[in-house]
Amino acid sequence: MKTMRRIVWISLILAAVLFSAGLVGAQEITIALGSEPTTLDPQLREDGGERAVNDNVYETLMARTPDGKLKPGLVASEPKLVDPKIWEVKLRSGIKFHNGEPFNADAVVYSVKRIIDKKFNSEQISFFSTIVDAKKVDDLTVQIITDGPDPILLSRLYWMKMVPPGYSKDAKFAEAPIGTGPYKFVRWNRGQNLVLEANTAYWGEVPPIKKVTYRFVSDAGTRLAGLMAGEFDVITNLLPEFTKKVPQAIHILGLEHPIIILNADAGPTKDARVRKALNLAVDKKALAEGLFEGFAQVAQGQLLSPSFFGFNKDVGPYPYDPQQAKALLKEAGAAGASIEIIGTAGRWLKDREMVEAVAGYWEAVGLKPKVRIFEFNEYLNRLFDRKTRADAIFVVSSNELMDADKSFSAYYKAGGIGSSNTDKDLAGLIDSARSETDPAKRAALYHKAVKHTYDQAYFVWLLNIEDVYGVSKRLNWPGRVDAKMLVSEMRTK
Amino acid sequence: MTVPANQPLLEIENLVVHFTTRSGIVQGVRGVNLQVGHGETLGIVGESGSGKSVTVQAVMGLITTPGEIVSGSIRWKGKSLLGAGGRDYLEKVRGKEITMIFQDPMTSLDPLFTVGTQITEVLRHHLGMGKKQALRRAVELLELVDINAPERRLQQFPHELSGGMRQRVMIAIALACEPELLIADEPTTALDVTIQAMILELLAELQERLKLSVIMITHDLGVIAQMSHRVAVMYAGKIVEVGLAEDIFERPVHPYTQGLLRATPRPDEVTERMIAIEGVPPNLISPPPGCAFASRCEQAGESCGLSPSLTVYEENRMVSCWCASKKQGA
Amino acid sequence: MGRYFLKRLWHGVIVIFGVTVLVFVVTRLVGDPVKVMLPLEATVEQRAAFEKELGLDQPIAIQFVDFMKGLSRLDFGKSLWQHRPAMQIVFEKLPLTLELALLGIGLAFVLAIPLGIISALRPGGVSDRSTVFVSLMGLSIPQFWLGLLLIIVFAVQFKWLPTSGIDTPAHIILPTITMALPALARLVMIVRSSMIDELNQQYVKTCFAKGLPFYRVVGVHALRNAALPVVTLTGWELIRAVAGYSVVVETVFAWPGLGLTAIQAIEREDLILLQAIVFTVAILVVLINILMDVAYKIIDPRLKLG
Amino acid sequence: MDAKQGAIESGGDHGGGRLKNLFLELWRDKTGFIGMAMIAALLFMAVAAPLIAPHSPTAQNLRARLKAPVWDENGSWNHILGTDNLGRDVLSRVIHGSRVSLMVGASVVLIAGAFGTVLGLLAGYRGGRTDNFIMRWIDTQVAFPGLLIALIILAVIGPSMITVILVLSFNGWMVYGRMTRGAVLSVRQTAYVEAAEVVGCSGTRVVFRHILPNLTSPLLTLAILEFARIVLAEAALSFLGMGIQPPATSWGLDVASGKNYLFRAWWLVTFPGIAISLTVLAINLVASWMRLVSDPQEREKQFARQMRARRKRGPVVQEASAP
Repeated sequence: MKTMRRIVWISLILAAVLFSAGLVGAQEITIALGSEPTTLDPQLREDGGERAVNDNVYETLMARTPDGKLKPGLVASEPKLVDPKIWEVKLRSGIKFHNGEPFNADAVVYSVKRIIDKKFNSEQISFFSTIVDAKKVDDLTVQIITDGPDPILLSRLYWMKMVPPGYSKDAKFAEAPIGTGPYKFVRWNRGQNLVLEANTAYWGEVPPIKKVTYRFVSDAGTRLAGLMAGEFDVITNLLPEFTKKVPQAIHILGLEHPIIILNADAGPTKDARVRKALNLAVDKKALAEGLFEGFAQVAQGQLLSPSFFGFNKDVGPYPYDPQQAKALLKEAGAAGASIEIIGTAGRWLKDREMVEAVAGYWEAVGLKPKVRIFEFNEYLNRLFDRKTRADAIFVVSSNELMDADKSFSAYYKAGGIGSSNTDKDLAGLIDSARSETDPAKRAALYHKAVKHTYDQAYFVWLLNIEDVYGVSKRLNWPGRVDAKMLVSEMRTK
Repeated sequence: MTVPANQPLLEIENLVVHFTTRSGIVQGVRGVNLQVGHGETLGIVGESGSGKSVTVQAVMGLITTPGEIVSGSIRWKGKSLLGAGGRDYLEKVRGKEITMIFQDPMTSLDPLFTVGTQITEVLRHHLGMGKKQALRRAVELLELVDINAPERRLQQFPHELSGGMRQRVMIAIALACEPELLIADEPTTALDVTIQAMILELLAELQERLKLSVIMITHDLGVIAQMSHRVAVMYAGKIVEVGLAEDIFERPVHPYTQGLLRATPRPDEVTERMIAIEGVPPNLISPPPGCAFASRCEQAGESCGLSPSLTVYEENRMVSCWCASKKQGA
Repeated sequence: MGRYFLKRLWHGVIVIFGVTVLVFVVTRLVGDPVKVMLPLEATVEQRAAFEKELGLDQPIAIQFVDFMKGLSRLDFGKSLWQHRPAMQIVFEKLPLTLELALLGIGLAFVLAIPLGIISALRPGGVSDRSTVFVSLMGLSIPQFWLGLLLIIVFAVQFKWLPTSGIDTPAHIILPTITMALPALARLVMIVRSSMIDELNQQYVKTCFAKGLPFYRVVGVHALRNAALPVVTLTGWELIRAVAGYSVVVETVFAWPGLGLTAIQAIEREDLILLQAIVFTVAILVVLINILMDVAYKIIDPRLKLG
Repeated sequence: MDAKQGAIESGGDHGGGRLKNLFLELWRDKTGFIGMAMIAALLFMAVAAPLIAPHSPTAQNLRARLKAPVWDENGSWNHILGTDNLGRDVLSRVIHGSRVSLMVGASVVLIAGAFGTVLGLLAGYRGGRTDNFIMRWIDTQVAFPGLLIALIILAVIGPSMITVILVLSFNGWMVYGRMTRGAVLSVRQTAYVEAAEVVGCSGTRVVFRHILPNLTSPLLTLAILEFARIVLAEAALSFLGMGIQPPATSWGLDVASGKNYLFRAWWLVTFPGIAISLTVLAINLVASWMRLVSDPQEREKQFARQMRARRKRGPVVQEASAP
């Protein structure tokens, strides 16, 4: 009889333990990031680690659906253009910051002024360079003034996080963030972990996951080991090779576009036929299937993904046609030409391998590629060097604003920070598109620019890489196009 | 353990020691028989390479690869020092009842420990003395070996002392536990003449005062004459003649001993040119059959083809030579 | 002895000052932090404005003066990358690196002595050959491979130990082993080679003749004579572990130490943080060197300290 | 061993006999022989790489990517040791990689070793201000971040094998310096050094004729340890884009680029790693043999131990108590 009682007791305790662990476990998740945030001030740094955390603590005026479409965030309705340079924003009412400060016009004006202030020296300034001022109309209405017509102002508002006017002046602001978002900051043991908990007083739907702990593990292998050992629920930047080893691999087309900028003004790549040949020589499908194990898609002959504004459906990738490439090279008298291609190592996912693979393909069509892998600082010198442009420069462009203007003005437009052509009418197209407020006309301009660049083959378009996350069995999360990890969209099974 | 008066302190019988070398097995010691009595100084003399050092190192268990003791027995106070049982016995007596001093004082002391430590560690290990008591004893020992300002010396390191003084420290260490046998392996060879004389005088005086048995290894007949009661002459790994010191010097019997004496300048006799022994000691990798000295011996006859053994020639005299025993016989 | 210490400390100050100034000059010549900090697409004007704000556009001389003023107050200014006082970051990270270095190299030292001696007692014997073979393998294995192997076996397969991070004391076990093994392999080889030399010396024979026990002759007399090169290599391993060569271990085990931070500071051209790190590391290196010289003196009294 | 043989042996070396003698010596000491044979094989592999490598190290085939070695179920004889992340043949890359790794390893050990040893000797022997200056120089350089030096040299010369050799030598000589200085200090006091000076040997003669020879064993050991570290250090630099440029490759580079594939393709890291270990092992065997040849006492002891081990099966021989 006594043994029976003991067995019952033990099973009871066991059940309780399991149940509570399950309960607590179900509501708590751990996310392993590749790098630790340097600061938690949402407007100061261009830092992936900080964004991963603050995307849950702070909110923006505009937001996007998981598949990338713009939708109202903290605004009651989509801002309207009342004047070519003035946008009127109507705010939702009844929203408070975590410390109780009200979210109103004053908060928005303060947030806008704070980030564009030269003294503040924000590294995100390049996202908001067109905004000059913000004015309060009434408690729930704000006018944002730009230096000229700015068709992508809405995308910019999707990137600008709203900060509490009062508390943001406090020295602790960079260490303990206060926003309006679905998750509140709990604590940050530097080098160890960072904990957020669900904001029960959230204006929207209170998220099911009660507590999220962020861990910082820079080594891909160690992140994977942590997931396999059950210590993590989500790991970022999962290498394509590891996808077979993880319980779930979530992959979604991301913002990253590896591309090779060709020098259109000098050297063997001056001739458009050579540039075309360089595109035809590369088997992009093999790169996607082989190097990225299928977790990448062939770029569509333009520096845009289908979900970006300005994407031209009619332009497809250059086919893989080594014979035609050889013919074009012979025709251009550049059969055995030596082409210098500059790349990096360890900066972007498989950067070195892509450069070596492309060089291999060029060699296969008879060219003599000279691969120069540089340490990142040395590489940047060459990327930004306006005077002597290398024949070919490998770069990975990521376009957070998901709008053609950002990447086109940097790489397509003559004089852009990384561009290697002096094509006047292409530059004209991009400038006029920037000041065109009518979305349809603006899209048409970008389509023309895309077609023109495709015909001139100013670039070798390679891939559009997918963001791959390793996810534990018990978690359900479809992932987002804009690579944001919104915990509120995560569910535990 | 009291030892009957007539039983020798140390008995070595048919000791054979070989060295495995690249060019073959060197038979360093080819069957040595020796005894050492109480309070007696036995001098062992012979050219270098005759096996005298190897013999005493075998006693102290210092034969390491490439050398090894092939056969024979070594008994201390009747109990064997070889074999499984022998090892523990050796470890008990070594450094306590039998001690040894070496040829080169420069390298025989540990350069990184003070003289004091190197003396007291023996006292504390063997006699379990406390720190202070050991230090006091160490000072006495240094005075015993005529070292001035002993207290200061204890703190000093070997490199701060002269060769002679270091040898005295070695002697102090050797006498620390009042041993019954002190083995001196060419103690003065590395020293210059004046220091040599002082060290020998010190050893002789200590031997007298402490009723100590001493084995004095040297290639210098002068040292032998001055120190030893009995003398054993070694040649090519064997003892060729052993007897009282005066007898050996007056009437050497074995041709090699005669040759040795002829080749040594004698202060008390004026002789013309000294006559060296022709030829070279045999190669011990493949020693010649029979008497090893035959090839260099004027009196060699056909019987020398067989190897002679050490036989009694007369009272207190043994010789390993056919011609000698014939002469005695005739 | 005291005078010697003062002299060494004074030399230490010169070294520390020298290294700090050297790094200042080199980073100002070679580095261009703004280029790395702003996103690729930032325009030239934005970069110029950013540089002006950080005061990096001023002539080097003026920057040097500010730097010197700061140095006197041990204030290197705010890290460009983390926007908080550089020294605060260093003090946060340093104990972790020190802890790992001391434990790792300490473990290696403690194990190397017996292993090296056993090997030296039977050179060419079975135990010697196997120790040498394992040591050579140990020091040719890349550390990240060793680290990941340990994680896979002990953290993923058996789940005895955590994979990475610094939450509990158990977290330090695997990184320490990964830090210790290569150093242990190197130390065993040095202990072995110098013990073999010492065991051939005449004073060892004398010690045996004195009837001293085996462990005292080998473990005290011979070992002390063999200790000099061992101390040198141990000090060198410790300096390397502290001076940022432990990046691999810190990366693989997500151990937020100084090594990883230094490399990131260089990659991000965070000149201010780099200055602070180099300054601290220089102090440690000088201290370890002084300790090593003192250890020399203790081991070998004959050494007249310079 | 007949007497004649014995006589030649002890008769000492003369002219041609020396080489024969050395070879005879080598043949007798099996480990040394194996070591020398391995090094000869490695050098041959490095020199004749294009001839013996089954494929060109840069021939890539993305379709045949990450193929397992031949003994794996889907391995193929075409790529005996499997293929890497770009479908290149691992065996060929290991063979070609030997060139850079051996070159970098050997030259850095020589440069850093020589430079460090000379300065160490100078510091230890001269003592006083020279010693202080050199030791402080060593402290300064150790504290200076190695990567920064790499950046400077990189900025001047650009990425190449020479850059790697310079960077690793510049960062690697200090340990030799310190080790040599330590050893010289203790040897400085010994009798024979003072004797040499008394006899009137010039400073350099004393240092190189008397002090250096018996530093060989710690220095030799150190050189071996450093060789392994250098080959791996070259990897870090090359992987970051400071060292060798494609199409050249090295063992270290393959290990570094194989790092992320550890879970998926273990052979990418393992085979270059094994190549490094074998090289280090070979060098150690030869070095320990060289140490034996240069130290007759040790040589005899080693030989005797081998003979006794072989004779262990024969009559049991009583062994003395000392080691």
